[in-house]
Amino acid sequence: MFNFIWLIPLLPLVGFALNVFVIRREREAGYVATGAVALSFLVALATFIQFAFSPPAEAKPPRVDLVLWNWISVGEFNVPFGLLFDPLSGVMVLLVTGVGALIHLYSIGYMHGDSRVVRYFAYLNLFVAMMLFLVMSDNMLLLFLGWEGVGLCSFLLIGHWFERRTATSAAAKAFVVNRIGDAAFLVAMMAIFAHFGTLSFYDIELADGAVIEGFLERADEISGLIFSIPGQNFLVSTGIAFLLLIGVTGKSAQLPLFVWLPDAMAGPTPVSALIHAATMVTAGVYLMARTHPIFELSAATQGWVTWIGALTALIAATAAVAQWDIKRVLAYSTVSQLGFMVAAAGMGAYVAAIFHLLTHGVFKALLFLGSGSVIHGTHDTQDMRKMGGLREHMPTTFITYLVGAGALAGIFPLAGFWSKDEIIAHAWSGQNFSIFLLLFVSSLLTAFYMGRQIALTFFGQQRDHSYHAHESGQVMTMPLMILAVGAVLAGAMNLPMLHWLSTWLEPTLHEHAAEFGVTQLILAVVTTLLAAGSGYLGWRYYVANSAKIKPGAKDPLYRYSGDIWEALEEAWYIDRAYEKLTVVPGFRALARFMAGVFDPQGIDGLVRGVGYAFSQAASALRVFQSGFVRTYALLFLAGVVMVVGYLLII
Amino acid sequence: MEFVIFFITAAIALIGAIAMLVSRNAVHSALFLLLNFSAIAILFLLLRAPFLFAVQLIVYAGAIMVLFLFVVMLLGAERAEDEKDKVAWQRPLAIGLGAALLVEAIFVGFNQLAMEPPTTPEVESFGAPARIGESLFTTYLLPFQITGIILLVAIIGVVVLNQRNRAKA
Amino acid sequence: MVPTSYYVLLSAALFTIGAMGMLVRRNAIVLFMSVELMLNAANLALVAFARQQVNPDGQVLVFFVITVAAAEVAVGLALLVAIFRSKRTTDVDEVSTLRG
Amino acid sequence: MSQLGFPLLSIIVWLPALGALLLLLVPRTNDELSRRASLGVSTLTFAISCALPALFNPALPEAAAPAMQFVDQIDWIPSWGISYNVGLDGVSLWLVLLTTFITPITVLSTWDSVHKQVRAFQILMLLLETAMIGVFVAQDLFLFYIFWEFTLIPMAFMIGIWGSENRIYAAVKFFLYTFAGSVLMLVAIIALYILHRDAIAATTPGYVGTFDFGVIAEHLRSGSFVLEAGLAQALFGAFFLAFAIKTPMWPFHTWLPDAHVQAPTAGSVILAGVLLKLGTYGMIRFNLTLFPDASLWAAPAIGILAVIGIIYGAMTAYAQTDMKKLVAYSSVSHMGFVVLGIFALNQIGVSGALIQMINHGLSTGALFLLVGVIYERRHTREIGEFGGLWKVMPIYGGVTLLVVLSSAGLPGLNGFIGEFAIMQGAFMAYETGGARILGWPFVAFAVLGVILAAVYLLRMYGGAFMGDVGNPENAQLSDLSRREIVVLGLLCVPIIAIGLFPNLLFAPMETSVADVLHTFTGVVAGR
Amino acid sequence: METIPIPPVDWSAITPILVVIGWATALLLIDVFAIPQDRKRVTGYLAIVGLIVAALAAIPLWGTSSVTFSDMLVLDNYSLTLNWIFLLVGVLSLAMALDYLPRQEIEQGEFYPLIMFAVGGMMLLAQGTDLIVLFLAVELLSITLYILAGFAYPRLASEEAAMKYLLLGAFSAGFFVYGIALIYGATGTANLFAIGEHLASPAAANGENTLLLVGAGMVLIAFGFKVALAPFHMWTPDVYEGAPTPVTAFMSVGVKGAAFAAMLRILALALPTLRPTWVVVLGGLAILTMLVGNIAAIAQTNVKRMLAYSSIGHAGYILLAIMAIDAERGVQGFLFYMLAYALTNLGAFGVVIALEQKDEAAWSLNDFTGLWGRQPELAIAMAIFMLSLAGVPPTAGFVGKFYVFTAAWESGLGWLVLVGVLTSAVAAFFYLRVIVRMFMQESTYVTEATAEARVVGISEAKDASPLLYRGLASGITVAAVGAILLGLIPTPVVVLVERSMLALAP
Repeated sequence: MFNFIWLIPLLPLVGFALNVFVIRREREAGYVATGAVALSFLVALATFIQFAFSPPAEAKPPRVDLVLWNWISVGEFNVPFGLLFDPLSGVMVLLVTGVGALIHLYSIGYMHGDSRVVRYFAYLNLFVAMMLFLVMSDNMLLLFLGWEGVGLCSFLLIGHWFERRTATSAAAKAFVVNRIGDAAFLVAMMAIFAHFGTLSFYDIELADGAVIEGFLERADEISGLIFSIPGQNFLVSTGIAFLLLIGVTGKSAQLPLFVWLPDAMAGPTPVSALIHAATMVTAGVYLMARTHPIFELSAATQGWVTWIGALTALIAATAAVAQWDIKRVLAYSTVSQLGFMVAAAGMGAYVAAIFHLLTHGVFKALLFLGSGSVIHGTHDTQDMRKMGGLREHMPTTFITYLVGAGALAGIFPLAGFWSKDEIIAHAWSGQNFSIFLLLFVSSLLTAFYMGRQIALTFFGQQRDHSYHAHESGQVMTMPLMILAVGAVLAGAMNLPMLHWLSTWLEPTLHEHAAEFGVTQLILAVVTTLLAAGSGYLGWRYYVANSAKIKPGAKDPLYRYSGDIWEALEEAWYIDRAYEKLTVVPGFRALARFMAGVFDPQGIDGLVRGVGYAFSQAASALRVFQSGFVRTYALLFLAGVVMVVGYLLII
Repeated sequence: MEFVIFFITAAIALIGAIAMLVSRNAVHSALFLLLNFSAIAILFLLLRAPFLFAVQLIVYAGAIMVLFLFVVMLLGAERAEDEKDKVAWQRPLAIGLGAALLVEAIFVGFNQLAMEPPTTPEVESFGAPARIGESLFTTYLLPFQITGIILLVAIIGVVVLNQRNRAKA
Repeated sequence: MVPTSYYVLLSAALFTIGAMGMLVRRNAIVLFMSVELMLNAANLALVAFARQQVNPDGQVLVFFVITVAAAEVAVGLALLVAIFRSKRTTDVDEVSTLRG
Repeated sequence: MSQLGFPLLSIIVWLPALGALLLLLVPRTNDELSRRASLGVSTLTFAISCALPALFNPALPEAAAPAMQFVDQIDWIPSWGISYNVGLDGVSLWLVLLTTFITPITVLSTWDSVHKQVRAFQILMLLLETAMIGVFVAQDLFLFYIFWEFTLIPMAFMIGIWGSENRIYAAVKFFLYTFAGSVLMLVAIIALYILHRDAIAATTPGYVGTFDFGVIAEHLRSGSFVLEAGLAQALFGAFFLAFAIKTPMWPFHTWLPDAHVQAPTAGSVILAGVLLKLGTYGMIRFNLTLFPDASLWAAPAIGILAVIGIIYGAMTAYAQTDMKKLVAYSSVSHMGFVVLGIFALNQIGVSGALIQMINHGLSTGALFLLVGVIYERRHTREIGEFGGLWKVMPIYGGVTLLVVLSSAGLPGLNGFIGEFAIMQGAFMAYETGGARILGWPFVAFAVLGVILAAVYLLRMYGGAFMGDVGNPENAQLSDLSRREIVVLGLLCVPIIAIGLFPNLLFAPMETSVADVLHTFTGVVAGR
Repeated sequence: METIPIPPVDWSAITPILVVIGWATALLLIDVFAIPQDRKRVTGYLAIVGLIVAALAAIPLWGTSSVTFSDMLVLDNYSLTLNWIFLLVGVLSLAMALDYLPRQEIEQGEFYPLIMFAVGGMMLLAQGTDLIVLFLAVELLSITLYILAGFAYPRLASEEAAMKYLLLGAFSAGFFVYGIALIYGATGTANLFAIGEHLASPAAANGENTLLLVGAGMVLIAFGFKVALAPFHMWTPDVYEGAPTPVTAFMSVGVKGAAFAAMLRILALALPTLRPTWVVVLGGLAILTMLVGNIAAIAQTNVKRMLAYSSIGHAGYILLAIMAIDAERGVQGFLFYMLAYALTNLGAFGVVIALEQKDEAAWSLNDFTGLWGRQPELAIAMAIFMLSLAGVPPTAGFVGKFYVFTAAWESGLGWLVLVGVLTSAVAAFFYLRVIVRMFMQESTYVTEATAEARVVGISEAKDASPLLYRGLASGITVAAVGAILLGLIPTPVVVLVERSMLALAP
């Protein structure tokens, strides 16, 4: 089976090609796309099972490396187009193809009747392929191909309904903000190559016996190396890791680059589920896990990672509390959860991060799909103030949504409880109290805003009657149910004491399962109780105040918080600040100045000035050419006087 | 004695030249030039060039100056420079340049004075017409021939320029 | 005997005066006269040098110069007459349509 | 070394010119026939030139340096040591192919973009092809200069006759600016010739000198011809100025937007596709090969200019409202990358620069074609006039997207390979002793260009192709015609292929680039 | 009475000159007595034949070298090559005049012999090795040209041109003679060989040379006037504009070439030891000339005047070659450049002639507008000439510049080369402007002409495309083909000029 891992990304790619060049009808497009991803999932599953039960003997620790062809080879720069299947990419591949297949299926129903549905499926397939390249790459460069490729697909899918200006600008914003991160990633890659002479993660034996060395296993070589910016010395490892961190903040929507993700909700909801919740945005976490040897060399960067994660978690959670748009709540929630993962990675708890990544992938996809179902059922209503009481019309959606919300809030024994608790436990045991506090508060807020959302959406009375709410079709509810089951069971992956996931990932992440003692137990109980309480509070409060909520109205809590609420709604004005204050207007003004004034008047002005000077000189010379022969004789004589004068002087 | 003649003749030549320069009337100019030419002819004699003395008087003073006078009279152009100069800066600049040229010329002259050999042998006959004539037909045969062609061309030129005028006018 | 340089000085002065005439006078005929003066000055120098070197070549040169001067004057005056017929002037400043 | 026994390279060079002569036989008014004849000739040239990579020997023994292949040499002015001398190595191989590839595509595009005096246009196009190939293969400085200058004439005519309103200003500016730039090169060529001749003649009396720069380079390397440092720097500067203007490097770039905006589509494509590469090719071929020490000396300063160009071009492109102008300024930015790569003075950087030259030719050429497509339909190129084109013209939108992404350097497409290799090269541009030539600060700024490329290209794409179809004039636009699909499709194939299999291009150039760089031994392991 | 023994003369040395002058003299008579008034064209044909015969007569002389007429005249390959160039110039000018004169209704039979006399003068300049011969040759050439310049009666401009040329020419002749006088005073001779010997003697090397320096300076100035070096160039634009166009064409290349040829000989034979001195003087003049000529041309909208200024600029470039005579390529460069320049400039004036109508100057840039649409062949030819003048490869002008600049660099005139290339870049502007007008602007020719016609009351608009006569057409074709061939295959001419050695001793 191992020799067929290239099928995993190829199948969706074929689906993409078919959808672009061959297929013209909606129905076929959906089936082909879903089929391609499902097949890919089956291959991945088969590979995974084989890997689990008869790991390849030759490599130690076990991994499968398949070099498809020699991609770039210039002088000593040698990068193969190679795929890697190891424990870490294995679980990622399963998540991507599994959740991906369900979302494809769901999309068949959700996108029915859309004018460009074939293109939609093509993009979706392309996305899966790119995501698979990202997680299956055996080197930084191919990873970067996937990294940018998913960004492109994100752009395409957010902009799927490009007739809407918001969609277009959100798409562009997503791409550009991601690009900022990607640029840092690029530089990081160059630094890695400059120092290790390779971009491959692990040693690769090529067909002809040559070996391309990997850099992760000899990351220590750069420990202690210094580079300097005038006046300041830095560790090279800090530089590289920090650049990677910037890349992560872009892709995984962390401070300060998270601003694109809420806007990205302009895309179709299944896209939000797949790309902006389950898979693409977690790529940053995957990257950090994959390159953890580099991060571990730099304590400074790890501190930054932790703080960025924790702060993002809190800020996004507070923002989520104040949203009216059902998808924006989930979007900020995603940012917040990603913050948890990043913080975990920063603390060195890579397994916990991956664990949370996986469970979050499942339950957040569920939530998004559920919200999609709601939107679908309410005829494209997204404002929760216009909803209410939907549980009666959409029972399946309601129940699955409830499961998802519970999982997100970290309610025992749903998936989110296990994974999130592990992160918080890490923060606690790492003696890092402020981080712990940030994460803890965030997790309480999570429960609160989910309670609020459920109350607003499903409870109370329907507040707007312009639509007739109805349950979605089977093709949409089926994935919901499957995911709900997943959201219940996914926690079993890494139950305390069993640590299946830890064990599985140990060869890659070199991290032993965390202790699970009394402290952790108490902590878990306390967290879940508080979370449940917080969730109940949210639910209770908004159910109680449901009468005050009308389309366009302010939140009942506004009374107490005042303008701070607005700040929350705007996510602390960070996005607004970019737009209005410095970065964007400054850039625009500078660009306009350069294009409108400096270039034509300044640089080109000099160029034309030369021409002008010559024409002026020419006109001046015409004055002497007066037409009077005596003047000519005069100049003649002047020449004579000068020449003779010179000859006399020497 | 020779010095006296020289200085007197030189003075006459200079006066003639300057008078030609400043005369408003072209006829006067021509006459002053005639005076100058005659003075130079005398200087030629002083310089042991009797042949040139004759040529100077016959060709220059006789033929060319008469031609000038004739044209001046014919065209009635003796008073052509009454109104103001069109180019204001022409005259001052010209005077300045003239002065500069004069300074340079005098510099050259004094330079020559310093270089001059103290005595020059007196040979009476080197400028005799016979010697000149012989030179023209031997050493200077080629220039002599070219001169002929030049004169031919000049004749054609005068004819072309005027015959045509008559034909078309 | 008068030193050659005296003659040279005189010829230089005459030459300068001739050149000045070219610059300050406007009557074309006078301009021609100025040129003749310049040529004469040169002739004087030539003869003086011939005397200094006791060599008749200088005098032969003068002969050629006189001839050329005559030819030039002939053509020049013919041209002048032609111009006078259409322009009715011998002022060279009037003949200045070509310029710029 | 003409391993074939017949002058393959000369045939490729002169076939288009011959075709131009043949075109004179076509009746002046028969537009269709002259287009077809021109297409036929240029396609034939391309077909023949395909034999070059097939017969090219990628790894010659190191002794034969600089190793040219397919050499044809005939004495031209023997007493000057001038000969008709053409040859090919890994540096020029792909550039020749790029030229022969772009030309038929451009000719194909003239069906839609050139409507008057078609025959004359085709003649100029073919003459231009000969000149451009000539520049890439000339091995004699004199011959090189002739081809180099001759490229100006057809191009200036193309801009001046077939351009838009302000075409004359643009044509004159293009001609004068580049002409003025290259006259100093002429002086440098003369000086080099004389210095070299005198140096060799000191040991070999009666030596007449040579304009064969292969020989000069060899003597420079062997030490039998030594250039004094200051002199070498002056000569370097004279060559470099000519190339920098042609490239164009900031701040010599201002002719480019004018020329591009005014030129007809086909002209812009050739200009961006091939003509700009003459400059960067010259830098590699002459500045690096002949003046290694001066190159090392000037590299940081040039690197700074290149980086300024990258950012400046990108920012200025961002503020444009005319799509063609935007693409033109993007060229400034992209060519900045190329120069940066060249003056990294290491294998990766220079190879990357070469690839980037090809890539820029393909993608920017395609972009100009794409702008031309919409211009032919709407006679405007203002972004604000459009919106939602993707909806009205889906194929057009899709192709444009691909090309835009290639230009923005998306990995998997060609643009990325070049940019990455260039920056990787710049990052590692250190001398053996550890002294920095370029290093990471240059990359730190250059990488901004990568970000900005996305910004300005998406601004264009978002503005014109996405959004709603606001303007009713755009609602009825027809999608790409079959010919347009062929033209653009042909360009898209290498765009993807190079992105995935760049080694096809890298492999043949490896030995030659190493040969150019053998005096510079940059270190790999950085600091 | 004793007979004067005529010294032995090597008549073969002046065979070409004799043919030209003799033929011209005979033609004068034939023209008057045998050619009817309405068939004067026949005289022109005969004149062309005469020049060709002279060229053929020169062929057997190639390789021989002789000095005769008391060392006053020399025959060497250098002068032979120049003679051929002058004869070519004469033939092409005559071919162009054949159309021009009748069209302008100024045809007179004397025109053609006069051109031949001028060619004879030019050849004498190339061969003369005595200052007095050179002076007389210059005067022969000049007087002929005074007449020719004033040939276009009753156009006042023509007479004004002749007048200005004559006055200033006589003025410069004054300096020439005075210069000869001073040189004679310093050395006792006017012979170039003798002067050179005198200067090479140790006595001269130590002593002061003021007299000689000033004299040489004045002689060079007189030649500088003929070749139009700034600031002695002022007559050029006016005279070139006013003179009949074929005469202008002839002057622009013939006089320049001949005067430069003589200048080169003076510098090489008489003054090589003073090179450090005159390099400074001529270098300064060269810089000034290149700047003035090329910059002033920018402001011109009159093509004839523009070409006049351009010819001034080119004088600067040729001067570079002249100054480089100590390098082996100086003489060669001069000869090559002269040939390239002659072909190109004659061709350019030929195109101007082709556009010129009776009584109407077609010298404005506007008259060239849209020529490509009206007369494409003419436009292409003009484009070739303009590019060649600008020195753009692959034209004769480029190879010429390359030759000259190489020579100049070899003899250490690097800075002048720098000025040269930079000014040639400036010059490209105004040459290009003609091309722009012809190719890139639509023709508004007819409408403009009708508007003009209305203003001046002429009933019919001028013919939009004047007929191209055979003589003119062949002249332009020869020039255009030559300008291209010389650019692509310069080798034969390079070989020719490489063998065109200067005879340095009697």
